[in-house]
Amino acid sequence: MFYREAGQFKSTYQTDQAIFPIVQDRWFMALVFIVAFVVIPLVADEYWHQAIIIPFLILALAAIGLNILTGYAGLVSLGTGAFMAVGAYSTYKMSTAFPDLNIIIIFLLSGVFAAMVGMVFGAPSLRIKGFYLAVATLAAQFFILWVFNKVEWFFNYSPSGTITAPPRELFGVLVTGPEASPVARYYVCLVFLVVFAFAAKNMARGRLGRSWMAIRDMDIAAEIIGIRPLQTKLSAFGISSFYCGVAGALYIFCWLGSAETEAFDILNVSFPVLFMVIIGGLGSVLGAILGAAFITLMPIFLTNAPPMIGIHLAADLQKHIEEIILGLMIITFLIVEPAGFNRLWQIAKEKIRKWPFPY
Amino acid sequence: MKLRSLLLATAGIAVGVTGMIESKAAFAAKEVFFPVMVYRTGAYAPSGVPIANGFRDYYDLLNKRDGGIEGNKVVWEECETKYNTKIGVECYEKLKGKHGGAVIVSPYSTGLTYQLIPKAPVDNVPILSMGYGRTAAADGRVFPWVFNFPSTYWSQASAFVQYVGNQIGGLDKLSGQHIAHLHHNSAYGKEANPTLKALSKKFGFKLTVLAVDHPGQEQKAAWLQIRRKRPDWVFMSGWGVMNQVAIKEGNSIGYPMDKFVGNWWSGSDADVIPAGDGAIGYKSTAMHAAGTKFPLFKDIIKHVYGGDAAKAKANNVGEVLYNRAILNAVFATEAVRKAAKAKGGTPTGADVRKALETFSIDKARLKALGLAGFANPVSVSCKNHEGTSPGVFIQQWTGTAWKVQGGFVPAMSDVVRPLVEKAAAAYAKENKIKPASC
Amino acid sequence: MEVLNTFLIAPFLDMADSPIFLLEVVIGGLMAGVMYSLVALGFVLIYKASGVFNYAQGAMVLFAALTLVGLMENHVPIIVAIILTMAVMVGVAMLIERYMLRPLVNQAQIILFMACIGLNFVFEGAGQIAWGSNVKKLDIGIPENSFEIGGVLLNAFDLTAAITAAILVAFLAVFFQKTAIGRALRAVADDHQAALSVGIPLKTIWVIVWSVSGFVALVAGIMWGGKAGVQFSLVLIALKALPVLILGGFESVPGAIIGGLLIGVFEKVSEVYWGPAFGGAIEGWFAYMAALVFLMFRPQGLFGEKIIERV
Amino acid sequence: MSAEPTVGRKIGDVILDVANVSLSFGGVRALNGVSFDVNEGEVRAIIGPNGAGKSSMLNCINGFYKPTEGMITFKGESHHQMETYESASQGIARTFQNIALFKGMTTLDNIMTGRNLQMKKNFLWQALYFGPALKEELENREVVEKVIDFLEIESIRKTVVGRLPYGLQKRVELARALAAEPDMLLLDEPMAGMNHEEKEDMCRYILDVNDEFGTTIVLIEHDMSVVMDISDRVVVLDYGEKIADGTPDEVRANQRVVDAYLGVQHD
Repeated sequence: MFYREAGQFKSTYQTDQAIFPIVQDRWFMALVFIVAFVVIPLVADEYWHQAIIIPFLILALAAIGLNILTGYAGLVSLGTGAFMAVGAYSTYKMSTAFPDLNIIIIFLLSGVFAAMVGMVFGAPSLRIKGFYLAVATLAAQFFILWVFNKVEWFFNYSPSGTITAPPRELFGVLVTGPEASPVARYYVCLVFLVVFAFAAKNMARGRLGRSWMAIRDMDIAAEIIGIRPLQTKLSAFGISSFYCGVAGALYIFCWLGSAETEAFDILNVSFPVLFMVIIGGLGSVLGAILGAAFITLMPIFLTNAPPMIGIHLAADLQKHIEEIILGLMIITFLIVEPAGFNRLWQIAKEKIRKWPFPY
Repeated sequence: MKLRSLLLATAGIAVGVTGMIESKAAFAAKEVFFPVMVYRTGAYAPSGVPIANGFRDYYDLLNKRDGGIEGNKVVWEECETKYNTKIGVECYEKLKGKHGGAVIVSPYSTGLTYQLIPKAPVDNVPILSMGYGRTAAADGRVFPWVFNFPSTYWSQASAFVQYVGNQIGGLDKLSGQHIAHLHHNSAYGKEANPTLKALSKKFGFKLTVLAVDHPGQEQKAAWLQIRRKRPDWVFMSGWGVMNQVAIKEGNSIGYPMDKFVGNWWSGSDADVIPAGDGAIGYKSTAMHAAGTKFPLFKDIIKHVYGGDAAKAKANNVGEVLYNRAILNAVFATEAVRKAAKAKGGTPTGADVRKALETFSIDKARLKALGLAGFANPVSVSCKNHEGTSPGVFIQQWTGTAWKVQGGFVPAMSDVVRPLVEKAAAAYAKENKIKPASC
Repeated sequence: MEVLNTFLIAPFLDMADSPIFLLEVVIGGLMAGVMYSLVALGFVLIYKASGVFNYAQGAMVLFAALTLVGLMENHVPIIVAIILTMAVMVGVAMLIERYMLRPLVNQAQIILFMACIGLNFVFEGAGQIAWGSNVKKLDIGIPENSFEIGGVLLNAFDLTAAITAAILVAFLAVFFQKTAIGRALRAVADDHQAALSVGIPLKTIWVIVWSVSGFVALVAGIMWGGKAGVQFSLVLIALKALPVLILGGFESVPGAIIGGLLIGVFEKVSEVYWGPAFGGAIEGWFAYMAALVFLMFRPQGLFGEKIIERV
Repeated sequence: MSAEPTVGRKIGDVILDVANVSLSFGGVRALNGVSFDVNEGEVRAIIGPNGAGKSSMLNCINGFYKPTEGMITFKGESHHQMETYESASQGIARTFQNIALFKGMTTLDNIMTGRNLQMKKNFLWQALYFGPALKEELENREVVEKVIDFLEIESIRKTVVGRLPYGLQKRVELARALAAEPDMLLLDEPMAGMNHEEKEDMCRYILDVNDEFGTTIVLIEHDMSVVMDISDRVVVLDYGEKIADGTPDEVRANQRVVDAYLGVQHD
């Protein structure tokens, strides 16, 4: 009833190609922004910020990055953790070497480093395909983490072998380090996510995105119409790794505060981010965000829900049951909707559009 | 379509319910709250379970036997981390404010400890990381909120060298000896390397460092090298499955078990089980004795298990890591007791921190606690958070139990302490911390 | 120059210096490789017959081993325990076919991969609920003593593992080549649709292949569990099998065996001779890197057929 | 389209020269010393029985296969070896025997990929989707819309092509090729599997393209009546060898062609 596009005529290609061509969508987005920028910082307490929202924002950014690679360009990567680590360690190195350099610039530069590393490890994708490529990206995962673990220069010869986010300010407000307020860190992560989500959406609907999808859907045909496979695949690896790198930098600087390479372990990061992308829906920016929300929220929900409804189980038993439920949920979800949350979202919109009529 | 709607609804509810988890319980007076980070599941559960049981039982005992600490009821809550730092952060954030605020936390995970160190001053929750975490935290001027007595990794490594010296008849005989350090290839595993290198330079023994990749199920390469180079001693910094495989591999190349010494994370009951009789003679460092012969354990069996010794055994009572947790709980609660006495009421995290700065347990107090001879006395100062008498015991596996061999082996603080202060100063500089004056 | 020496010359001099030790390292590598092959085989069987990259293979190893040990702890005789465990694995295969594979038929490979990761969680949780998380000693009477032959140290347990793997492979070869089910399996591997159209029951085939894979998991579980105790970390051995898979090919049984042996030898030789120059613990990524470099030159893997692209 | 529509057809000089091209896979010889040429602006057909090497020939022309021997000259530029993606920038576009559309993308996006080479703005501009990048996107959209109008597929602009019926997919594929404004268009069985009406439509489009834009067309087709109707010259392949070349009438009269189609055994 309220979600109808009848009567909205587009008279130029520009309005037709707008990111949200439908008026109601624009209103909805405005609402989301108000909630994100105004309501959440006012309502959420430290637990919410630190345990749920900030990791969600950061992992969503990484998921968008991986989605560019896996969803749009069809290249499965299990090296997300490594590319995030590149971002984190370069941020650490730069921020300790140049304490006065603006931290945002450092974050972005770290992304560039990650992009370069990503392109190096993406080069084999020209010849290696499918799961072979996925496993090959594990070479990056293990090698890069080994380097960060082994070469002491990367952690400034600290005998503990860990990196710690030093306190850095932005506009006079502390945004990194333990004393930065959760709200300040929240805003940094949120702005990064919003800006880069839109950037990803824009790239995806432009020439670059079409090249990626063309390579994904049929690489030979794409090559024949003039899309250079190597350039296109490398651009996907580069841009994807840029996103992961920035996410990795935020991961340490705006969330964990301190970490060793284990924080970027394949089981800690690479797999969960891949889940987010698949559960969210391959080839969709919104999907990546929804997937990230699901994968960060669901385990916490499963942990906290039973005590709330009065079921008190032993910690280990509960964790095992949680694992089983999470596993079954993933399988069920894939059976019911292999196209992910993005598709569910579209179906929901479709329903609202037709409401109150069933068809 | 039905299932799809269901899915949508579930997702919606999940978000909603998670939103309601507000952990602001009503503030009840006369309670001290201990968050307990446990890992009863996952790859490290074999170590995590006895630790978790130890904490649980000691807190339970204090309530049942003494009615709490100085009139304050002991409240604790477990949170399962799976030894995963990210889940640990969530746990900590969830628990830190409960029941009037946590008074002390022991993360029992290297990753989580690193995480919490910078947070401690912000949240006012002191950290007691007993023999793990950041070694530099022994410098209380830079890390006023972190305590790592009775000993650190570096002290442990030096005590191991001291032990070798004792065995061969003096430190002067060390030159010409060959020591291998077999370590987990992580920040934790590498902790002992700088100390061992410094000592190797000082005493002239040959040092071979062998790294084993996580998780450590495959270490043939390392043991082939040990077989070839025949070091006189092997010191191991392992964790989890790595320990069990190492003991087995060492056994299979015929390495003498009594020259093979694990650190205090490589000497638990679970570590020697898979190797069976092959593990007999294997040694490890320890902070305390194993077994249940101390009066405190009688109390635990009586008050917590209602006298059911079999049930107590099934709950790991007397195992190395269970006893580790008991020692940790004793330290934590004694610090709280001290703070409570000083304040004359319910202490906060800040009060406990103050108490920890002058914390000490002497032989008399250990005896009063029913732990005479269980561990070495400890005395902490504002400047020295490792305690003034770091060192280790050496325990040996007899095939059925861990037995402490010989006496306490002191660390070489003259070598270690300057390294600690240097590392702490570097940390302070990098993180713009102004060291407190002590 | 010095760098060249440490990386290119010194290791070889070292090898020449003590050929016996080199032989020992190579044998050590082969023994480790056998253990990798055991895990990789499970992956290959399932991928061959159903195109599923079964990430849960590691968890299946854990689950099978836990079940076996759990039964033995309850004083079930060993033979009975093995048979019962096998029965459990067959039951599991049927459940997986009915509730996971069948509804997901014709989905993209990555979706099935993802589902297998979900399955992985289920196995991990269920195995631990049933049998606990403690380290369990698995003793089915395999000798563990070591002995020297001509200065080369051999371990009875490793040899047993190698012999077991050989028997297993022989068994699989006969199964694939000589039995009707085996032929059907190969047909399915070539083309699902075509196999269906000539009346091969896909569902039965899937149950069989997942059961066989469960059996392979049980064998791998016994071997790895005997080595390190049965515990949760068994799940992680899946990661050890992956470089074997890309080297040997996802669809080739001989590839899994040869690939495993190659990776094993390569790992050990590199770690022992080049590890010190790099700073140690290089075998993990070296295996992947080696497989990756190999793939660059031969994208179809060790035994794969050359791919001709058409439009 | 920017090319001025020409009034009446002009057959120009040789635009493509295939000289003595051979191609083999391992031991199998797919093409054996084939030579022919294509004049600018003409409609040239390649026919032959199944397995004659027709598609392989097209694949060689646009660089997807590298001929083992021989030379291909396009617009005066000889190439023995070239990367597949280079053919498009030289002005060659093609359609495929088995439709090779990007199934996950909409019709509009599919056709827009044909404009890829005309779009130059780097990814930073694209990420902003603003200023020059937006302008470029809109300009190319206009070109694409003209193609859409021309092929009468306005209504399926935003449909994902995987869901379109076969005939429409073929048309979208042609649209994608046309969007690149090629000098030469290679069509691999554009009418295979179509009913009579669809074939008529397709013939009309092909002729219109040739007529209005002067695009040279090389096509493979099995339907003899169509081939003979619309092409200027026909080359006939059999077992990888050229057996005839000439106007439709000449080819029709050639005995070897008749034999080949009737399946007479070679000596």
